[in-house]
Amino acid sequence: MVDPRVSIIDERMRDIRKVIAVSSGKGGVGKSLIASILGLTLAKKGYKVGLFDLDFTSPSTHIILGIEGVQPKEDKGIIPPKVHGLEYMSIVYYSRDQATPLRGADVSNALIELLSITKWGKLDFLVLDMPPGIGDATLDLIRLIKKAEFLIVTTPSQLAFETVKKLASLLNGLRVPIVGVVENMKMNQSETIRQQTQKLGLTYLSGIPYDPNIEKTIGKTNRLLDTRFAKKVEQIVPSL
Amino acid sequence: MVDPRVSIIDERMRDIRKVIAVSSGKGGVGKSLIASILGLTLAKKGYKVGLFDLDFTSPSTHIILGIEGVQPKEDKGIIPPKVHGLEYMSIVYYSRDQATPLRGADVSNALIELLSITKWGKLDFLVLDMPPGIGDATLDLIRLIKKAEFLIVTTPSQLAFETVKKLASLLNGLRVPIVGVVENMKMNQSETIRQQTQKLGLTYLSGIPYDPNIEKTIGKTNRLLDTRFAKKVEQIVPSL
Amino acid sequence: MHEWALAEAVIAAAAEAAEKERLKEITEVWIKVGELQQVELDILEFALSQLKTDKFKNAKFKIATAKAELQCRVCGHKWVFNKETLDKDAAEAIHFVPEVAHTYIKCPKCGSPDFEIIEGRGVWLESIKGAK
Amino acid sequence: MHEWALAEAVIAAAAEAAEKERLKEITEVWIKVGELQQVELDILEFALSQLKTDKFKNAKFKIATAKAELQCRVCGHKWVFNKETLDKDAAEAIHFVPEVAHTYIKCPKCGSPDFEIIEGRGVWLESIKGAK
Ligand SMILES: Nc1ncnc2c1ncn2[C@@H]1O[C@H](COP(=O)(O)OP(=O)(O)O)[C@@H](O)[C@H]1O
Ligand SMILES: Nc1ncnc2c1ncn2[C@@H]1O[C@H](COP(=O)(O)OP(=O)(O)O)[C@@H](O)[C@H]1O
Ligand SMILES: [Mg+2]
Ligand SMILES: [Mg+2]
Ligand SMILES: [Mg+2]
Ligand SMILES: [Mg+2]
Ligand code: NI
Ligand code: NI
Ligand SMILES: [Zn+2]
Ligand SMILES: [Zn+2]
Repeated sequence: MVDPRVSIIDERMRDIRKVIAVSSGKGGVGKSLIASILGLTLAKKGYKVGLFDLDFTSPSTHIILGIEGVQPKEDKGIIPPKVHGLEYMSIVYYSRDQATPLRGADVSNALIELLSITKWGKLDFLVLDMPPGIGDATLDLIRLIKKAEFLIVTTPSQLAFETVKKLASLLNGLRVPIVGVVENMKMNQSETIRQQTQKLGLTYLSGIPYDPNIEKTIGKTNRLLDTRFAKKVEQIVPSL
Repeated sequence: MVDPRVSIIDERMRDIRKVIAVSSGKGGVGKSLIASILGLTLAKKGYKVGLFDLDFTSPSTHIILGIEGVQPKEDKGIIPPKVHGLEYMSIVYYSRDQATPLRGADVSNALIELLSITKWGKLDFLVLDMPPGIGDATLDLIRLIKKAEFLIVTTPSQLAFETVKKLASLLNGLRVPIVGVVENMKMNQSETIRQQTQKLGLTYLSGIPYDPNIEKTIGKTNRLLDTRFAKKVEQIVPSL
Repeated sequence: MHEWALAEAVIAAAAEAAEKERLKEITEVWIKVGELQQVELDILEFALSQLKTDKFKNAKFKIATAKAELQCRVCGHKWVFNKETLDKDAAEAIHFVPEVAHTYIKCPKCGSPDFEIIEGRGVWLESIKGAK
Repeated sequence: MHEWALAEAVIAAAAEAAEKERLKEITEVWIKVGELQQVELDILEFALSQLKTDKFKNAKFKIATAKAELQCRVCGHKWVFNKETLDKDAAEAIHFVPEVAHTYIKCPKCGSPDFEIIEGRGVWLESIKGAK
């Protein structure tokens, strides 16, 4: 017995120029905020952009982007609605944002299902908001989307950077491209993470300061784009 | 064919008075820091305490506690070494702190293996540092350790509290006891999370301020216990 | 209508299988459809007929359905998925992403959402027949 | 020597199974041990003999071993675990927690750590025989 879904995924990704997986071994480092703002920024620059929230048990990009009351259309597959200039896909369309306890095998199945039925069409960028940890979603992404590139997020904390090292070593071992490392929630001008990143042979893309006011802009895309956070995310674009 | 391991887990937990799972749908909210300091605090008060790091793909309590160069002993099972007064167990003894990509089914298997071979002996408290998300580790814990109680960690952010609501609704539906909610990384005196917690019918245990100096104490248990963070964690103890 | 996307996957997988077995022509394609996903079989069949490439021109598509059997990981209870017990929105959500069953369905015996879909999820390519 | 803990689990599981089947006495216990975990069979057997409760007093323990077969999820390659290719520390770590195989072993064909242990992990209770 063969699972036919994996045979169509290449076809579904065919017209997507770049797939950027925003990831980190660690949770709470700002992956979802960076993925959301990176998506908005690219769209504002005129690119065709998709954003796909792959944190199925704790999705948050719909909250960051204030997305409510939209659903995909069905047309020989499912067509993500365009919201704030992004073709936006999330499991919340189907879980209605209720608790969705999923084991790894379920995460894998849901990911494969959505990859095989979603019709993104032509995109310049598909941004993926990854869950924390190195588990089913990350492994399936590596396995199924050969053109995926990883953008790794860390904070200045040792605790975060340790998991980043592990993720980078996994990706390097498999020759999966790493766009570079973003250091988020910087509290001071320390160069430590920049240096450690370069020592790993990785590109240091941007250092985003801790901004106590970011919380107030959540759910409001115009205000999100007006923050210093967004300016710092914009610095990443030329490296993509 | 029967997996014999699950039949011995009750026996392994028999002499443990309380099992406290420090959890949160969200990553990066301070679960590992709180679990570590809670463990140290209870031990300092004279309780017999175990600490078990269940974040297998991104373990961090060994870094927080500065644990290196110890290994469990083998004696009709494995006996966790006592470090800083804690019987301490982590997958890093076996992964040597290298990248350990695990799918959910592997997480489940490793958890069941360690639960069935680890001999904690008599403990007042076994503190579990949970991974983020609502996945295999959380579901197996609910399934296999009937006496587990959940201590839920959030930050003041909507993004974190949304996932806390989902976790609480899952646990309530299954009548799994929730010790209460800890609000970590408070930047101001806002009462919002306290009110929202109480609206959910849950106990608000403690509000821990954001402390930019905590990073410097990581790896140094004496200094960790000297922080305001630790004072705030101590407030939780009477509710356990 | 996302049955069309699933049909495309079946055709692609059958073509791959034919390639591996070095078949010049495919005469039969056996498909299994699990009831959990509530795939509309007539749409699936129509889509398959429209998506036929040259290799499939004489192919018959044989579709079997499988009941959706769920088993609770906590209490071991087994039961069969019954669409009628769900509201329309939940059933539709499961149609697209069967895993959200863990949001809407609980073990009828113990109330746990921690169950396994042991049979009857998704669309499977069972086997193909053809000529070399 | 953590084989003792595994033996305790086997005895507990066999006793539970006997309870379910309402057996008064257990005469045979069939056990399967996967090679990935490198369980020391003589220690396991000794532990089982020492842990026998009354119900097991005439029980024979029959232990079969299973080769550890791994299959890569990326390229599909299958291979058999060979302890000799690992350094001693890695082999010992896998002895305790077989899942750390994903830290030390890579697919020999494509280098991926994303493989499945399709056979030969852990200790299993295959079946029991007894008298009512
Ligand atoms: N630069 C920053 N300054 C202040 N708060 C931030 C910053 N980046 C992220 N946050 C906050 O940190 C929390 C975690 O961010 P999130 O994007 O959800 O991380 P992840 O997706 O990695 O779990 C959120 O509450 C978010 O608002
Ligand atoms: N109250 C606090 N003040 C400052 N930093 C904190 C505080 N609590 C946690 N941190 C930091 O936040 C990061 C995440 O903490 P951690 O305990 O690893 O969270 P989790 O286990 O939930 O992922 C770490 O870098 C930690 O040092
Ligand atoms: Mg996130
Ligand atoms: Mg942690
Ligand atoms: Mg579907
Ligand atoms: Mg073992
Ligand atoms: Ni449909
Ligand atoms: Ni041993
Ligand atoms: Zn049940
Ligand atoms: Zn391989």
